[in-house]
Amino acid sequence: MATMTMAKALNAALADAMLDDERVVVFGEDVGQLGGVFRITDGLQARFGDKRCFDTPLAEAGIVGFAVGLAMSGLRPVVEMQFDAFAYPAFEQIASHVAKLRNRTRGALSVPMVIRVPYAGGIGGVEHHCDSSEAYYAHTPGLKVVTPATVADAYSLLREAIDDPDPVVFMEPKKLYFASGDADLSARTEPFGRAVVRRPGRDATLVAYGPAVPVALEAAEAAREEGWDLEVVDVRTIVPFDDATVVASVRRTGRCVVVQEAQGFAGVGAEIAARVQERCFHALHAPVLRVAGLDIPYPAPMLEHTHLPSVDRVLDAVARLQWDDQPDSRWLADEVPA
Amino acid sequence: MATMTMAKALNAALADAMLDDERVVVFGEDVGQLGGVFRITDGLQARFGDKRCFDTPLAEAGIVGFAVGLAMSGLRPVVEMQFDAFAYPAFEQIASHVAKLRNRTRGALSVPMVIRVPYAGGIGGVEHHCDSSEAYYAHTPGLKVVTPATVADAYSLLREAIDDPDPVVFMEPKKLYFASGDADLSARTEPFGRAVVRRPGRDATLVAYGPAVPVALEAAEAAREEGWDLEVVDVRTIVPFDDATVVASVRRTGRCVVVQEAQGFAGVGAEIAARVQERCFHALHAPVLRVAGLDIPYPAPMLEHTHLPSVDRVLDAVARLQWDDQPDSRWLADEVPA
Amino acid sequence: MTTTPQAARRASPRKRRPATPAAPDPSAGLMPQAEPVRLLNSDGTALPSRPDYPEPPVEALREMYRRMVVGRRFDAQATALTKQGRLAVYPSSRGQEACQVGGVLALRDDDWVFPTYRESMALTARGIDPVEVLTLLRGDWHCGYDPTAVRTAPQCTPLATQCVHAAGLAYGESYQGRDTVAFVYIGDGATSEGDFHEGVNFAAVFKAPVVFFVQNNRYAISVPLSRQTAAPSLAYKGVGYGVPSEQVDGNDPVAVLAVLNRAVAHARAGKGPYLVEAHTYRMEPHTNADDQTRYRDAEEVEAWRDRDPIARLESYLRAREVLDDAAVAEIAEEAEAYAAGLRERMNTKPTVDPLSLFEHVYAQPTPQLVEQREQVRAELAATQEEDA
Amino acid sequence: MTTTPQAARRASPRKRRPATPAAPDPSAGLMPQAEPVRLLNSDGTALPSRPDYPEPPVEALREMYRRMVVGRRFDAQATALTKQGRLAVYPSSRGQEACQVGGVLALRDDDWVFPTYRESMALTARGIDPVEVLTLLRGDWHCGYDPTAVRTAPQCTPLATQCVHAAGLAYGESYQGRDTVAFVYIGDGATSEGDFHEGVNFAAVFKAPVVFFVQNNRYAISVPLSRQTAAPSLAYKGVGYGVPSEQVDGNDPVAVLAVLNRAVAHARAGKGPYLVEAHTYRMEPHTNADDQTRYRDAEEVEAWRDRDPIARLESYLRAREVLDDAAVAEIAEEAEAYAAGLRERMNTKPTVDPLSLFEHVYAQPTPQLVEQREQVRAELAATQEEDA
Ligand SMILES: Cc1ncc(C[n+]2csc(CCOP(=O)(O)OP(=O)(O)O)c2C)c(N)n1
Ligand SMILES: Cc1ncc(C[n+]2csc(CCOP(=O)(O)OP(=O)(O)O)c2C)c(N)n1
Ligand SMILES: [Mg+2]
Ligand SMILES: [Mg+2]
Repeated sequence: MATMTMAKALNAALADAMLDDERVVVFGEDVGQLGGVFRITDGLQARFGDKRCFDTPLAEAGIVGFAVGLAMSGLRPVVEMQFDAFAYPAFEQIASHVAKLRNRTRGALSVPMVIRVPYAGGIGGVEHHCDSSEAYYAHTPGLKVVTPATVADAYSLLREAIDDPDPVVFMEPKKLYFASGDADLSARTEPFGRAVVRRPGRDATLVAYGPAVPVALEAAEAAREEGWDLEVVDVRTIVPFDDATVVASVRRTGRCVVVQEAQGFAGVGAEIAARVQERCFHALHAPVLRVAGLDIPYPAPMLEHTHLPSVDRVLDAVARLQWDDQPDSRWLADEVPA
Repeated sequence: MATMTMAKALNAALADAMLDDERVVVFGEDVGQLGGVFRITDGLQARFGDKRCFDTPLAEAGIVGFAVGLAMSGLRPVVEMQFDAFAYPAFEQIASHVAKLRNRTRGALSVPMVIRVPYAGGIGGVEHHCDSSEAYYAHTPGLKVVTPATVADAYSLLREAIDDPDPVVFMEPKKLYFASGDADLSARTEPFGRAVVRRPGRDATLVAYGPAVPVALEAAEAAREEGWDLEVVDVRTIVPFDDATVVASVRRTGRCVVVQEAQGFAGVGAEIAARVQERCFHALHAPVLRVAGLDIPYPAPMLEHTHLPSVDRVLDAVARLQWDDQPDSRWLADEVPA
Repeated sequence: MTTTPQAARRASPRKRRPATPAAPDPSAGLMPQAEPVRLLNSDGTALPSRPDYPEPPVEALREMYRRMVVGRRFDAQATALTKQGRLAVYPSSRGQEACQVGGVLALRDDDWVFPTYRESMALTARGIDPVEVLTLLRGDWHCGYDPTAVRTAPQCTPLATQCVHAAGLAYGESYQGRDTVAFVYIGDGATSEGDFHEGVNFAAVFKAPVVFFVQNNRYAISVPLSRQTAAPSLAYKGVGYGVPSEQVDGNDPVAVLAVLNRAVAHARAGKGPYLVEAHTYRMEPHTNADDQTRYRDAEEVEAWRDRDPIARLESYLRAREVLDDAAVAEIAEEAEAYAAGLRERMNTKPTVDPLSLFEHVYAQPTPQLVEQREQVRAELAATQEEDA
Repeated sequence: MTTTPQAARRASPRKRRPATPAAPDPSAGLMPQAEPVRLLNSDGTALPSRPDYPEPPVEALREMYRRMVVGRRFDAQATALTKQGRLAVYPSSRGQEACQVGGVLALRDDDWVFPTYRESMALTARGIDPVEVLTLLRGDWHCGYDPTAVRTAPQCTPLATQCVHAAGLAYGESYQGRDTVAFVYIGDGATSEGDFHEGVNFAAVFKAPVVFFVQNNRYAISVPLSRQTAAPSLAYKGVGYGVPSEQVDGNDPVAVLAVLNRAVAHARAGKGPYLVEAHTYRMEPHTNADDQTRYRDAEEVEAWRDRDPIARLESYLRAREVLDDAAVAEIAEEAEAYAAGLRERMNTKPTVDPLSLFEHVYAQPTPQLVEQREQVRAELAATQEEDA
């Protein structure tokens, strides 16, 4: 058990995977000598040579399509998209090939690969550097979509993603890169595809993933003072989604708030809320509420704190969970504000 | 009032818009002499000349980016993506520029344009020709997302989209192209951004859009025999979403099923279900259920009928709306099937 | 100080010198010939031979003829099957036989082919079961053949996307010490896509053994070449990537094979990718569903009949006395038999288990897919009861 | 009949003939010079003049010098502002002054510029308020200036995407009868993106008046040019689109302006797009946040100091006697004053109304945004109460 940053844990996961499986190759923009703009691939080229870890031409569709070809030849590509919004040029390759090749070939041609995407904000980044793009991938059948919230998960989920027979879009919350935590670099945590209860509680369940998990945990702490004992579930793998863990928790607590950083409309949080109310209707004392980013382009550094789900916003939502069994005044009016 | 196909109504909308506003230019792949593979632009080049309606090089990012430049110069581009999946190469241009330019320039630079996307299946198309991609756009702030379900709406919504000051992704349900209906080519129907009750009913509300609307209406007819009087709401504009109409209906009926053709996970239907249960919790006698496409790559012609939401599937969902006030047996077991 | 008119007018202290200095041309060896390579006249008579493109062995040319004849018959049969509703759609490559077959003959069995929807003829010429080749177009849910077994990627519909796959596959193979060549079929229209640019560039930067073979058949559905490029030839794109390029008369089977042999040898020798543009013509509509009268007139199509690649090769081989009436008849028979066999085997609608929808989405179905599969299973059971 | 060895061995009825036929070269007028155009030696002494690239008027060169000096000072000030936390990040273009300023001087005020994040110097040289130019990098939410007023697109971060915008804008302008030229700044790395390919091709096919100006500064962050292309020069990409192209010494201000003048004249004359590659070098790290020691050593950077574009132009203008100590001092003073003014005006953190988050997402906020705005408004009111 060692203490390290998430960035270091991801770096270790890549190094260990390259050590264990010589088919693993790491490439992308600036991943070689520079070690990536976030240093996630730091030292890999020096250690494994410039055939195992290398820079490519500056073209994301090319990087992902090249990975498809490498996977066809039997290698295990792990590619880095430099930032969330800069993966968009690769969208056709991801949606029409990476996600579908196994299906189109009856399993004869699988293209296991990991597409690493540093995502989301909270780092004071300028435009195009802070998008939350997980929903685009989660809505695309054939892709697995994973996002760690802890240092330990960063290591183990990345190792599992690289070993996985299916293509995995690995979403890395930028703002957690340099947060430290404990990680046992030999152990795996939960099996792939399992959510985990990060904090047990009796009164309500906060369901969160990636960058929103620390916010949920902080909110749960703060909620104590208000006399609420909140459970926090970390989704970990958006696809496949772990209904069992989430549903069990909400059936126990009877209340649920979903927290995500991405703009809310048609996001992953909508899916979670829809699933929970379908499966837990009779256990619910209040509607499943969502705390999400605003439905705007990711804002400027100066304003991102207003955009991002905050502890206060989570607590406001929890407060609206009809503890007095009175309907939510916000929606009482016959017509919705417009 | 005239009877025509949706294809013809769309063609008339383009022609009338070009007639009323000489800034309107129509371009894309095969939209010129051929009139588009679905003939939506039929005759426009002959009538307005090859400067107003023209073919471009075969490159979708190019087409959308070219439209951005044309809009900057003061024109009103209406571009055609030949099929849903073939709009993916343009995803970066759409998500990072079309959606954001107004915001990034404080409104100084708006790029009003219409991106027409023939989408969804039911036409026996082979792979990559039947994707339902509306959620990708609906989840991207800055875009309006519209989809007609009737011939009249096809005309009026397209006219409104072309006049709109914001970029509009106009999703055209392929399978309805050659369905006939009445349209008054001078009138607009509802104002932009309004849903409409296509069929009044007392017992439950079916919320649907685009290709799912006829299915919902058919199901409502069939439900009569089972003794259910179903209301059908046609969303029409996914963004902006008309909460008022949907919420008013569900508060009245107390039950709701959302029907969409797209794969269900993290789709627009999830957003609708989440919104409805947030806003109508105390009016709901049962969870909001969803009938959607399966979470698989769009299947082959031979199997698409199994994939697509059917009248039977809608009726099955309606039957599960706990009319006897018994919880849904499917979710009774403590753990979810896995 | 401000510039005085005098100072400004004062002549610059320069000597005049003739325009461009004579420097070695860095583009040497990259640029294509000014005219498409041609070894046969349209009537099949031989042009003077040329050292840069030695003529392929006559046995190879005879085999090429055989596969072109069988290929054209296959193509006609496939088009016929659409009329009988046995195929959902079929894109014919009639007129492009020299390109379809030439690519295949230039390769080894263990090389990889990256075809488009247009390459059904090439794939059958490669020896893939025609029923497998047509599986997808029949309305079934997969590509039919096992790509790894026949070293042929699924026919690619998203245009130009296969270019980067080929670059990756070729690099991965050489990375693992194999001398596999990746061969990309692509159309003139698809060269306008960003993925063509990225694919050729990746191959060039990584010196990957890829041959990019552009079948310029003059149209992208209805859009003429003039809307795809303002360049003198699509082969001129190669130099921008440092990739040697050539253009060839795509209806001259001898020239096509000669040029592709050289391109494949170049790639196999580890010298990196090669770009070839073949000038050819699609004699049929884009697919059976296309209405070509909207964008080209019959005269234009007729004019290309005089350059028919099969007639051209036949008369040449007859002149070389490696083909005679008997052989021609024998090959024609073989083609008929091939078509008859296909017709017969396609005479049934394939049946597919609806539950196969849930297979191969992932290596193992997710809990959500298991759930959905059980629902569909229940629905099917219910309908069976009703039917019973 | 099967081929008899005899038949096979029978010599082909061909006459040998010399390799390639002499045909007019269709690439004539499209290919760049074999060597970058250069009008000044590194020491600023004049090279023989050349008819194809007439030297710009000396007043223009003197003005170029002035803007380069002021531009470099601005650039240094902006880097300094990052250290003081006044700018979130800043990408310096030190060393690229000839390119930054040359592009601007070749244009009319009503032409359109499509810059990247690297072009802050070019934009200030164009006369845009430096505080506006730096607005985004300060952490504010918009591009600072009004693009339509200054005919300059927002600085573009998604690489190469501006190429297609420029093609569209230029076509749209000529479509409406205006002779506007669109000028694209783009880096060497970005030429690898598909959008570069599509943008140049659209401009070529539609004969749009666009000048694509590639500042090849040898690096894409840490990635060297050798990973972007295997071509002799990035200017060789033009011929593949039928676009005339040139390469120029990007640290020779006289040559840069001469070549860009010709390129802009070509586009303005309605002859379609033009591609220019300038060989230059980024003297600073990619941005203040970059650690260049990881990918290049000091010697390499040092070597480029000898080619400093400002020193080079200064000594040439002194030789031409349109610049003397007094003038140099005067311009240096102007630069200092410019920097001081900027420093002062940037000395405050800008404040932004949180509710502006909901403005300009759409022409009118959607009901959903109105709802969210009211929630935020309520939150703000609540916190104010608490604070009170
Ligand atoms: C990315 C993408 N855009 C559009 C299409 C629709 N489409 C299919 S074939 C075709 C024309 C292709 O022309 P070309 O590349 O010349 O090949 P050809 O059909 O002539 O063999 C088009 C536009 C597609 N399949 N993929
Ligand atoms: C589509 C896209 N991918 C990646 C990036 C991240 N990125 C920003 S600058 C840069 C390097 C660009 O190099 P070059 O084009 O040579 O321009 P330079 O910075 O040298 O001026 C990269 C990779 C981006 N902005 N956009
Ligand atoms: Mg073609
Ligand atoms: Mg650079």
